[in-house]
Parts: sequence; C-alpha cells; structure tokens
Amino acid sequence: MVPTNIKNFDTLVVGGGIAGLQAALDLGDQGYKVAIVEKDASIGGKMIRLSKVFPTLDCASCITTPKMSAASHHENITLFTYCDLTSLNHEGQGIKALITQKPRYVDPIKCIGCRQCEYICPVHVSDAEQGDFSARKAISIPFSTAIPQLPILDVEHCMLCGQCEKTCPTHAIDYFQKPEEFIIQAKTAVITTGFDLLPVKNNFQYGNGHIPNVIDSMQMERILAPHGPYNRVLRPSDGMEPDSIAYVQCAGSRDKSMGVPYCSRVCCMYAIKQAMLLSGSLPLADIIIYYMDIRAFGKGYEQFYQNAKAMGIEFVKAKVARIDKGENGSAIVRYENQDGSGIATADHDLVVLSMGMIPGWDPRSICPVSKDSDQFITSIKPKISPVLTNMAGLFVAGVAAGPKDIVDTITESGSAAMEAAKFMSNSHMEN
Amino acid sequence: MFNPKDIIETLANNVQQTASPFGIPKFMVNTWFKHASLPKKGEYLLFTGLMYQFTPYIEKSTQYLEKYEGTRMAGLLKYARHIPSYISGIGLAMITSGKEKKNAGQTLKNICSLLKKSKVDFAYRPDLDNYSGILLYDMGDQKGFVAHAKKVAQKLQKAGIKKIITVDPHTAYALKELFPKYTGINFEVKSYFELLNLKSKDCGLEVTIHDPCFFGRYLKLSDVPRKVLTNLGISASDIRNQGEFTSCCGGPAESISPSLSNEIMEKRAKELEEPGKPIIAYCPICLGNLKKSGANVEDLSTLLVRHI
Amino acid sequence: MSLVNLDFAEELKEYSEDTALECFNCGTCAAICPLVHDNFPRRMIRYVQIGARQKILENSDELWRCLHCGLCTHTCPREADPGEIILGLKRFVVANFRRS
Amino acid sequence: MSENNKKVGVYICYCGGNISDHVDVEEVRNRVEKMPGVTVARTNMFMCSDPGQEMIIEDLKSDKIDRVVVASCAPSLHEATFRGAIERAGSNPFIYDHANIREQVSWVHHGETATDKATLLIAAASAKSKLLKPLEPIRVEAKKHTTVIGGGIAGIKTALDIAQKGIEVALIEKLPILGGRLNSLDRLAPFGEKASDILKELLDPVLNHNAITIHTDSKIETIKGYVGNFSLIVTKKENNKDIKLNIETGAIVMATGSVSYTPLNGEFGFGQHEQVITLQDLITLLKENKSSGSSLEVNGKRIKNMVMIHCVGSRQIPGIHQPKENGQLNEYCSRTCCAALLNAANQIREKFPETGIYEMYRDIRTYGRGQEELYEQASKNKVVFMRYEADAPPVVSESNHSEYPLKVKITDSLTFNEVMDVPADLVVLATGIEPDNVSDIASMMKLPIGTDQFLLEVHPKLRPVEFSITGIFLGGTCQAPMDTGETCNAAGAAAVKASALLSKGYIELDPFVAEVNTDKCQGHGACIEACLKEGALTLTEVKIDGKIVKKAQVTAAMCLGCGACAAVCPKKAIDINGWALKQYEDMVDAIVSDGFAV
Amino acid sequence: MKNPDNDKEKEAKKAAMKTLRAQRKDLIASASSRMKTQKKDIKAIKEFLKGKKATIPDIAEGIDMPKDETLWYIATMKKYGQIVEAEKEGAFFNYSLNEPEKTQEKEEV
Amino acid sequence: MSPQAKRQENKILILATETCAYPGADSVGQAHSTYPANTYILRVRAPVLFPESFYFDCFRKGISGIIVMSCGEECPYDGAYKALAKRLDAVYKKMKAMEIDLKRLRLTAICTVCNRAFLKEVNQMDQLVRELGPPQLEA
Repeated sequence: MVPTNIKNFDTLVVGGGIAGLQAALDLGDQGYKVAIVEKDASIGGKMIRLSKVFPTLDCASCITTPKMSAASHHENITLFTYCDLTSLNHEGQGIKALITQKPRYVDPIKCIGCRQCEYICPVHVSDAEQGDFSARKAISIPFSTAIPQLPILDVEHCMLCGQCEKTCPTHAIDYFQKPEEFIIQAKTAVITTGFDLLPVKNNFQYGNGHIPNVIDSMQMERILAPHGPYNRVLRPSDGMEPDSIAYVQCAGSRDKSMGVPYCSRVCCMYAIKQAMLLSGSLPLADIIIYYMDIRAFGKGYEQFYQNAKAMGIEFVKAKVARIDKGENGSAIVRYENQDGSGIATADHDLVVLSMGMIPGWDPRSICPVSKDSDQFITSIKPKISPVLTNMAGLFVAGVAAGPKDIVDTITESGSAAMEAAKFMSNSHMEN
Repeated sequence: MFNPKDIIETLANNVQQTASPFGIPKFMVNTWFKHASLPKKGEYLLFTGLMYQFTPYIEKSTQYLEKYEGTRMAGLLKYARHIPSYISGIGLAMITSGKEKKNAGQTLKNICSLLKKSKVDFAYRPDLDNYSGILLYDMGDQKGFVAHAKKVAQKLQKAGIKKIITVDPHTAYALKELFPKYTGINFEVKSYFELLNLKSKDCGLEVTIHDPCFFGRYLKLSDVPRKVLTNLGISASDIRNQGEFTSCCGGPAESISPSLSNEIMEKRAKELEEPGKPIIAYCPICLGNLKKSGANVEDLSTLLVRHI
Repeated sequence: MSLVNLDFAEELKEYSEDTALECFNCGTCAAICPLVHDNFPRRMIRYVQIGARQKILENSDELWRCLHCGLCTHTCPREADPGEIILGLKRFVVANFRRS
Repeated sequence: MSENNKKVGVYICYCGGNISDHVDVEEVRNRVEKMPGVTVARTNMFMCSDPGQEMIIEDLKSDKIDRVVVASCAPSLHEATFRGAIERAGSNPFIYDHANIREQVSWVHHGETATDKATLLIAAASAKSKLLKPLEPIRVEAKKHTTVIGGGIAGIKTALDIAQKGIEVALIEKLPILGGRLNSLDRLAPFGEKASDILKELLDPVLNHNAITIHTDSKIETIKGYVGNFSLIVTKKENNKDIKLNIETGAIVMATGSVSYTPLNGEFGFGQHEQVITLQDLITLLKENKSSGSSLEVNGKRIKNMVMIHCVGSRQIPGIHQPKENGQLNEYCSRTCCAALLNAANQIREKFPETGIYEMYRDIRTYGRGQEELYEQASKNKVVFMRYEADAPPVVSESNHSEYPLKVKITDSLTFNEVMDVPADLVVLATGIEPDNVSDIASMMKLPIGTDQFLLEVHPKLRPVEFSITGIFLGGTCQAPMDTGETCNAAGAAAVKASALLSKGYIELDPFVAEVNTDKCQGHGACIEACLKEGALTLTEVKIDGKIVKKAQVTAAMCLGCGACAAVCPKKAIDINGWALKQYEDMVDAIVSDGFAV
Repeated sequence: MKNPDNDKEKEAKKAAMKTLRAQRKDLIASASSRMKTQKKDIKAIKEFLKGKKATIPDIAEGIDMPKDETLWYIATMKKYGQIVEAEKEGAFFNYSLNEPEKTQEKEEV
Repeated sequence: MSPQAKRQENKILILATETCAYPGADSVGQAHSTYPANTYILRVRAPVLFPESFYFDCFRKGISGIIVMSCGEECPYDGAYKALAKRLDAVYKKMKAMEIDLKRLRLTAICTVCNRAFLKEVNQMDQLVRELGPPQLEA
C-alpha cells in the first residue's frame, strides 16, 4: 500500500548525527526547509555518546547538545526520529523517500518526558547505550541528553504488565501503536548515515568478545563519560579499578584478514585521547598503546600525541596478534617485540580494542547511490567536491563518505549543505 | 634441533630410491588392504597416500631422534643417508611394533566401511596408491617433490583415474592444490568425510575436535566433519582455536626438532582437554602426536564406526 | 653495519612468490606463530625485503622449524603470504646448499 | 521605565506529579499570589500543553499581565514554547522569564524545603521579569557581497560557491595568476587526477561568472568595519601601475593558503649535495618528465636507486630538531606528504622499473580514502620501507661507491634497529606545509594565529570555518594542512556560512547586547577598556545643551553581550539587554528576602 | 455512575490487550521470568548490603553471583538511586544502600 | 504546612553559565541526585558581568557562599574567562582585607554533564557555610 501522507521539504537529511545536524543547520540557516530522518530514538549520533573529544578535550556533550537543540528548535528543521528509510529514489526533479515511523508505543504529543514510566517499569534490560555495563528499563528515554525526550517501549522485553500505562500522568502509553508510513518529497537529499564499529564478536584474534575485560573503544567512551555506567573507570568483570590498560590499534582496520583494508582514521587519536583521560582519572595506571603507525595528522593532533608521550603513556610499535584470557580477569596480549628480542606477552587489567569503522548504512535495495569497494558511498569528485555522489541532487557527508573525525565531518557537512543549496538555487533559476 | 640439510637429504634420497620418505619399501608399509576385500573398480579411487600407514614409523623414528636431539649424535645424522639405520629404511621397519602398524591399518579399514555404509562407489588399487611427496614440498625440496609428484600423478592419469578419495589432510592438500599447480594434472579430489552419509539416533555425546591445519585452514573443510557428527547426534564443543584458526599439533616439527614439537603439542593438548570431552583428530600425524601427550584422542573414523 | 642488497629480490624470484615487500612489518606473523620463539618469521621476511642474503643463509636452520601451519598467512593483514615466503626461502636455501 | 507598575503573571506547572509530588504547588501559588507586582498566579497540570499555553495567551490578551513567569521544567526544554505562546498573543517574547522548579527543585529536593525553594526561585524570576523589556532582534543591513582573500583552490572554490548562490564576490590574489599551489602539482594523490584538470574545472566557471570580480596582483592595504559592512582598500597592479580599489563587502573569507617548507642548509644534505631535492622538486621533475626508457633521469643521469625521507620540516620536536632562524619549529604533521610521496613513488616505480626506491619514514599516515591502497600499491611496486625514530634521523653523506654518489645511513627499527647504509643517486625530502605569512592582514583584522602559525578558528568543532569576529571566515591550508579535497570541503563550509549570513540582505543579531543609558553615562571610558571586542564600544562626542560631552556608544553588530562593560561602569550607565546586572541584584534580593519583602 | 459507552470501550480494550498478550506470549514469558530473576537478585543484593557496605567481589561471593553480573546490578541500582558508592578499599570501591529518607530525617532532627 | 516558610540560613548563590554549568545542574536533576536545598542557581550568560561590588553586596545581603560556575576555557566569549579570573582575584584581595573567609567564593568550571563535579562543589560549599554561618557584614 502506498502511503498517502506526503510531506514536502527542500532537503531530506538522512541521519541525525553530527554530520546530519550540521548539514541541516547550514541549510536551515539559508532558509531551506529541512527534514532530518534518524533511525535511532534520539538525534546526536555517535558524537553524543562520546566522553570528550580530541584534540581540545572538551566534553562531547557540551559540543553536541547545542547543535542538537539548535536543530530541534530551528524553524526550518523538522526531526523525524526513530524512523526507517525504506526507499530513496529520484522522482521528477527531486527525490522521494518512503519512511516508516517505528512505534515507540508512546504518544509523542501527550508525553511530557517525565520518566515516571521508566521508574515504575519492573524489567531491567542491558543498556547498549552504556556499553551493556548497566541496565535501563523496558520503557525508557534512551539517554539523559536525548532529543526528543521521549521514551521507547522495548517490546522485546515488555511484560505488558500495564504499570507504565497506569502511572503515566498524560495517558501517553499506547501499547497498540503501529508503524506508520509516510513519504517525504524533497528537492535534494544529504546522506549522513555515519558508521558502526566493526563488531568484536567476529574477531577471532581478539577473542570474539568472549574474553573478560576486553572491550571496544565505544564501550570505553561510555566508561569515561561523566554520565557513564560506573561514573568512574572500573573494569567490567569485577569492578576493579584497573592498573594496567592497553589499547590495541588497527583492531579491524588496515587488516584484510579482518575484512577492513582501509584506515579508520580516528582510532589513533581517540586511543590517545582515552589514554590521556585515563591517566587523568587513574594517575598511577600504566597505559600502553600498541600501534602500527600513529596517524595524528589533523590540526593540533601531532602535538596532542607528543603530549601523551610526555605524560608517560607508552607507545609500542607492534600489531597485537592475539589476546588470551589471563588469570584473575586479566587479558594477555601477544605481540612481536620489534627490537629483535622476540615475542612478548603482556598482562593487562583492561584491554581496549580500537575497532575499525564500517558504514552505518547500506544503500542496497533502498537507494541507487553507488558504494565504493570500501562499502562507503562513492564520491564522484573527491577533489573538487567530495560530497557529490553519482545521483544528482543527492549529497553525502561525514563518515557515510568514508571514515573521518568530527572536525572533518563538520566541515564536510557544511560543504554538502553548500552543494545542496547550489543545486536548489541553480534548478530554481532554470525554472 | 637437527641440521635441516641432513634431514632433507635423507628424505629426498629415500623418496628417490624407494618412493617413501622413510626408505621403507611400499610392500612392507602398505598391507592393510590384504584382508579387506575391496573392489578394484569404482567411481572413486581411494588414495591413502600412505600417510596413515607411515605413522607408526614416524613415531618410532621420532623416539630415536628425541634421544639424540641436542647431543653429539645429532651431528652424525648427516651420515644417515649413507647408512640406512635407526631412522630410515628397513631398520626402522624392524623396530616398529606390529601392533602400531595394525592400528594404522584398522583406521583405513574403518574408513572403507564408512564409505560403504554411505554407499560410495569406490575402488582401491594398491599399485596406484603412493606417497604424495608432500614432506619434500614442506621441506623445500621443490625439485624432488615435483619429480616425485609427476610420477605419482602420471601413473594415476594413465590408469584413467578422474575422481579420488583421500583420507588425510596432507595427501588431500597435495592432490587438491599442489598437483594441479606443479604437475599440471587435475583430479576431482574429495576427503572421505565429504562423501559420508550417515544417520543415527542422538547419542548425546560431546567431543572436542582438533582440526588439522590443512583441513581447517588451507582447505577450509572443518565444517564437514562437524555436520557428519551432528547427523549422528554427536556435538562438538566450541574451543577458541578451531576451524580456520586451529592450532598446529606440533607434528610437522617432529623430524627437525622433537623437543619443539613436544612443546607445541603439549600446549595444544591442554587447549583440547579444557572442555573435558574426548578428543577427535582426523589426521594421522595429529593423532599420533596428540596421543604422545597422553590425551584421550582417537581418529574421527574410529568414533564414526562405533556409532553407526 | 651492512649495506642493503638491491638485487636479492630478483635472485629469489625463482624460488618464491614475490610478496615479501607487501609485508608492512606489523609483526602479526611472528606473534601468532605457534613457535613463539624469536622474531620468526618476520625476521626472515624483513631480511628478504632489504636483501640480507647472507643473514638468511646464516640463519637458515630457523626456516625448518616452520610447521607450515599457515596461521601467519591466514592472519596477515596485508595478505603478504608469509607462509609461502618461508617455503620459498627453504627452496632457495636447499638449492643453495645443493649448489655448493 | 518603572519596574513597579509591571503586571506579572506567574504560571506554575504540576508536571503531572513530577513537580507536585515534591513541591506543594498550590501552597506556592498562594505565596506567589501575595508577592508585589504579581497580578495573576495560576497552576496547571501541564503548562506546556495547549490549555496551559492558552491561559497565558488569554491573560496577555485581556491585559491582566504584561510580564510572564512560568515555573516548570528546565528552560532548555520549554522556554522556546512559552516565548512562542507569548508571540501568538501578540506580545513581545522577551517579556518572559523561566523558573526551573523541576530539574533544580523537585527532582533534587523533597518536602518543605522543595516548596520553599520553588517559591524563592519564582520570586526571583518575577523580580527579574519586572525589569525585562520588549526587545527586537538587531538588524544590520548587509551588503550582498563577499571578499575572498587568496586565489588558490580554496579561494576559487569559495568564490564560486558563493557566487552561485547569487552573492557577489571579489576574489583577491597577490600573484598575477590564480590557482595557487595547484599550479605546481602534477598527479594528485591518491587517485591520480591531473592538478591542471582539477584547476581548470573550477577556474573556467570562476572566470566566466558575472558575480565574481577577480583582482590578481593585488594587495590588501586596510580592512575596516564590521559584519555586513566591511570596507577594504586594495592596491592592484595593472599595466605596471598601482591602482587603489575600494571594496565594500558584507563578509570576508580568508583563503590565503600555504607554502612548501624549505629545508635548512645541511638538513639531510640539502644544499650540500645536488642530488638532494625536495618533494616539490621531484613533482616538477615528474611533471616535466623528459626521461625515456626504464629509469628516471635527472639532469641526464639515470637514477638507479633513490631514497625518500619523510617528515622533513614536519613533526619537529623541541630539543631534537633545529628551529628556523625565527625560532619556529613545525611541530605539526603536514598531513599530505605521506600520500604525495607514495604517489610519486608509485608513478616512478610503474613508469621506471629500473629505478629503485627506499622510503624512510616515522609513521606512514595514509589516513584518507584510497590512501592506504596507495601505500599498499607502493609495497606491491617493491618500494622498500625503512623506519627511523625522530631522535635518530637518517644521515645523508657522500659515498665512495662508484655508481652511487650518496649513501643514506639509517638505524632501521624494522630491521631490529640495525644500522644500514642505503646507496642512492637521488634523495628526495618530503617537505611539509607552512602557512603563507599573512600577519599583516591578520593584524589588520585582529585575527588570531595559533602557535603553529596557522590561522586559528573559533572552535574546531562548533565553528570550524569562523573567526570570533562575526562575518569573517576561513578555509583551506591557511588554517591547517589539507589536501585538495579537504580544502574544497573547507571552502564549501566557509561559503555556506557566508551565504547564510548574507542571503537576506540584512543580518539579524541577538538583541542581548549592551545598551548605554546616556543620561547616566559620564564618558569615563572604563567600559571601553573592559570591552573584549575591539570596536564594539566607543567614546563619541555629542553635544548636550550646547556642551560637547563624551558618551559611550555601542555598535550593536559587534557587541558580544558578555557584560564585561556593565561590571566596570562607576555610574551603572551600561547594562546588557535581557541579562541586566540590575536584574540579578533584584533576584538576589528576592532570594535573601525569603520571598516576602519584594 | 456507569457510562455504558465507557464500559464498552473498556471491554474492547481488554479484549485487544488479551489478543496482544497472546501474540507476544513468548516475549512476555521470557520478560517475566527475567524480571523475576532480577527481582530476586536485587533483593539478595539489598539484603546483603543491609547495614553494611561491601565491594563487588564481597557482594558476589556473599550472594553467589558472578562478579560481572554483580557489577551490572550495582551500576544499575546506582543509576536508579538505590545504591551509593562508598570509599575505596584496595583496588575496589565499596557500595552501600541509599536511604535518603532516613538520612534526611536525621539531618532535620 | 505553615503559610509562612521558615527563614533559611546559609544561602548559597550559584552563578551558572547558560551554555555549560546551568545545563550541568539540570543534568544533576535528571539523575535525581540530591544536594542541599539552600542553593540558588542563577542562569548567566557570562559571569564577567558581575562587578566586584556585586559579590560584597551579596555577602552583605546575607548570602553565605557564592559559587561561580563558568565554562572555564571553553567560554564562548573570547577573553571573558581571563577577565573574570582577574576580577575574582581582586575580589579575593578585598575579601582578605575585610576578613571574609576566602572559601565563601569559589570559581569553578562545570560542563553540561559534570554531575560529579557539580555535587562536589555544592556539598563542599554547604559544608563550609554550615561551619561558618552567614557572613557578618554591615549592611
């Protein structure tokens, strides 16, 4: 059935992370009407989930929330969160997207974000937003800084006990909510679908996620975040304050055997950043970064790296070949000592895998835009305008067009907004 | 560690002279089929490559090598090729126990009955069943390997053989990958367990499988025996180093450094023993080597035969 | 101090797949190798890269410790095929001592 | 303006129990009702709901109130909602203040203390609201014109983007031709496009665009003004004569680019051996390649083996590297040289298989799309890599080898720290990027320059292409090392900001700026000294009753609204609209009075 | 007073809920059993911590629960205000029950 | 409940920047972490607005402690933080002269999610003003 609910905008931004928000703001500020479609329950993307950001070490939330709230209050920007993009195609001069609003089982108009439902809900569910280190409820607002402040009822874990419904002061709970389809028609679209980390569970060398206290870098971001699961740095197996922490670089980047031949570009810097934050909160801990090449190429990055060295963070040039479970919750990393002294093993209380970035979205069977061999969206003019795709009127920015850091993402989003604006004013002039 | 040069030359010499790396004539090694009454014609040719048959001799020679490793005697090995004695030839055959030789034969008989049970149409022709030469390849004697492999392959080709069943990973790898590459002769090669079609009641048994490097990693066949076991209601416990990421049993180092081989074998045995289940190997070298560690290990075919 | 040998790669081609220079010296092969002794096999691969012919011959015994288990090749991030390089070096050394 | 005749309406939210479970909302209402100036005090289950908002609208429309205070959740959530409601009632949205009695009261305190604190916060808000006045956004007329300084790829791209949005652009380049450093490049890493093709693709439309005026051979003399209304004086060489141009412009984009690092004399043998050249030299060689056959030829000599050294003039470390004469050390990574060097190496190895290459690096930084592949391709092309530590760099010296004039000694950490000699007949230094010296322009506009000598943006993430001075932007390698694609992105980002700023012909700025009470101002000038933004505050002479007196004057378009001025005025003659010091003093009074004496 | 329309609506909703429950039978069952375990586990932790503070290994041992799971519960209970962190002991932190009403009363007395 | 609230002693005034510390305080509220109720948080754009006299007026009016919660180095107003720090230095000097305990005034940076730091600052100041009582200054 073709939905009859059609909404018209100038630009559709797919993905409400920092790239999408910036592109939307730069378009909205020029007077274009923008729709942001976000698959998650909140905008903010990966950035809002980070602790602090390199190389300035300012708190990620402090940088992201202003952009989130600017977008959510912007007169020209409309947010569609918790929505799936079913198709995105050319139609006429513009594009047409089929969107499905996933049910929250909460009426967004009635809900006032009071979280009474969350407090009363008796079912605890492992909270992926907190690296699975603590629990949320079966109905909950995804995280404290989420926009919109609307809870999601997790059907997978709901007992239908009715307590949230009884408690809700505005009768906003609706167990019968159904997915709703609608169409967005726009003149242009910007793809800002970001990334996921390569899952550890497919990685044999590093234990497929089965070795205690071997975590991925996103989990470490949560541990370091001021509103993280423990509010301090503890290792997940037993709550011990770790004394020796290792970073395994290129864990699924620059590694064909792991399926990711390209450099993920941010891991060196975030590992150094996390190491610095760790040495701030655990001044006595030993922190080691095992690396192949330190790629501190951005503005102020090399200086950041040298500062980390000066702070006593140890850098060992070796790719960790394997991690094994050690005694008392430790993890043993195995690597080659490149000074010629042979193979070394080292016990660490906590090991962080700097997992590579893979695309957060696959256009296959949704949108005819091309992907490169790296699976990210193809940029047809990587020099003159890296945001151009092979679909006219469809632009790409941020990690959707290949791994990049926040600085480069924000700049590229501005560039995509510029191209989209030009595209619209040019076609306008033709008309 | 022994001088590789000596070992290589001994092996090369043996293969050249007797078509067997240990210098033992084939008629002495390959005797298992004599009372097995196997068809001479069939869709497939069973090609054992003599690896199972060699195992007892390998074990025996290793025992001797172990004694001498790191001693002055090790240096004398270089004369071995002139004096076939402890570690090669008939001398070795003499000191290897009959029981071991019989066990090796039994495995092959088991495999035959499994194939029969699975209604595989196969033949066995001792005249065509030869050593593949793989050890020469592994050792870097490329010339020796190619010369030997050509002989073996041409013989099979002349006999009109198209489809081959192998029983061990080394021979399987040689025939599947190396023969086409270095002799230019192609066969359709299957490992015996790829052809098995067995069904039985769930016996609730769990085993730990040790995948040989060639099956697990090079040929990526480790799923196959697991499926065969599943059909018999036997489950395989999950260990870290398995399938494509299996760990070597240490066997290949036997002739160069038995002590190194033992070290690796002990480590592997420990990993395999962790789930506390019976261990299943499906390579004669792995089987022999893991047995040395004292682990509770048997050949896949032995287990299968018991459950059909 | 040694001088790099610019021509060794050419000599080795006869015996080996020519992938040694595809290795970027991450050390995975050495650390994953079940032998876990010394820097094998990367040491050998590095010697090939810089053309340290003599060092390879001097340390050639090491090559035969290789179990040919293939784990290094399987986990090599660059798919430089370290296992094949070692096998090739064995061939080179065998040919060399047979010549001598 | 009297604060005593204001009619304050206070609206207190139950938040469906979120507030009322801990705060006795009706009791608060009772107390608030008695507060002086409060004409209406109401409660609602959900103030943010339509009925809640309707209450405010009705009270405003019926003139019962002229100031609004809502006590509810955090202002970040609903301040905008209630301002919107006030606008719908036809009133000015700035007559509103917010008391945060959920996040900062009912969710953190319980019982009577919560009720008391809520009362006081409302008392403070209503005290403040009495001093609020209707405000209008400050509207500054803006010229629909942008000046782009620098005619390299960044400037060209920015100019083109802005012009295509219908805004006029003046593109100023100090050299006689446009194109900047791209003019001297050949094939670009990692995909091998020809630099000249890239340049042409952008230059053609620039040259033909009606809205773009190009000034080559031009130098900026002065820059004055503020956002929307800058004026520049430019000297342009035309037919060997200097012409003075006056450019009135709404926004300025700095795209002044970079130069290639020149090695010091003796640095890796540079200047001492003719066979030691820079990467830029090599690129020029390749571009003008005259070699035939299977070896690269330099000055007619076949190159059999070349050594390439990474990180020359980049990633310098104090105490290890020798600073330049001016004391400057380039501690940053130049970002582009790894890929550029590998790109050159691949071209040579693919075209001239007889020319061997050894690359000596610290870290290979092929971070971008297609770059790791470039590195891998170099490996496949049999480039030999060697790695050195910063404190033990390779040493280039003469060699007594018959075929190779040079040797490069390296302690190679990939070969277990063995020391090795690599024979070479050519040594290429991967020289990094340095910003072009624009200190004169920067000081004219008071633009910040970082310790790395590059121009410094406001914030790398929040405002990466902006300066703190509204209306001035930056893009490209004047900001940091970037490759061509990254430069074009930065240019696009700068262009989008300029376009958004100028598209309407006027600029609306926050009304929260300083305002001078000219009756009180006695021209002390303390505020001008305290002001953080040069030009925002000036002392001007005005004639009052026939006498010339000095009075402070605010240029609203430049004022940040921080209040630094208000703090220092001895006469309290200057304050910030909407956030006045006096308001805070009254709020404190309300708080200390426990809510009853105000 | 009874409103027949209202009643009808209620009945209809009841029936709809019944259908929904039937549809989600398996999910509900697993969620319920998880909830019951969690309730028991949380109760055990609370019992154990009554009147004392303890570290994760102590609690884990005391109530015979894996340490990682214990930490998961403690982190969660801390988030929902039932647990507070106390001082460090060796490499571990102590945790105790949060009894705000009591402490507040004490303060007010 | 009595219609007339009890007079509260030892009030703490918190000047919290609208971009950092004020949302930071909201974040504490979202976490339902309780802290002493004698705290009054005023939302400010930049604390550089307050002259030296403001602080003394507050003390005179009976405020027992003041915490300036700024954005620190992340201050959106270029140069304002430096000016603020300088201003407070001058205030401290005068406080010393007037024998006002310097701990009654505190400058700190609080970010939007710095719950722990916020609570620490507030509790420390509360502890302090409980010990010291209201400042005894002439009105």
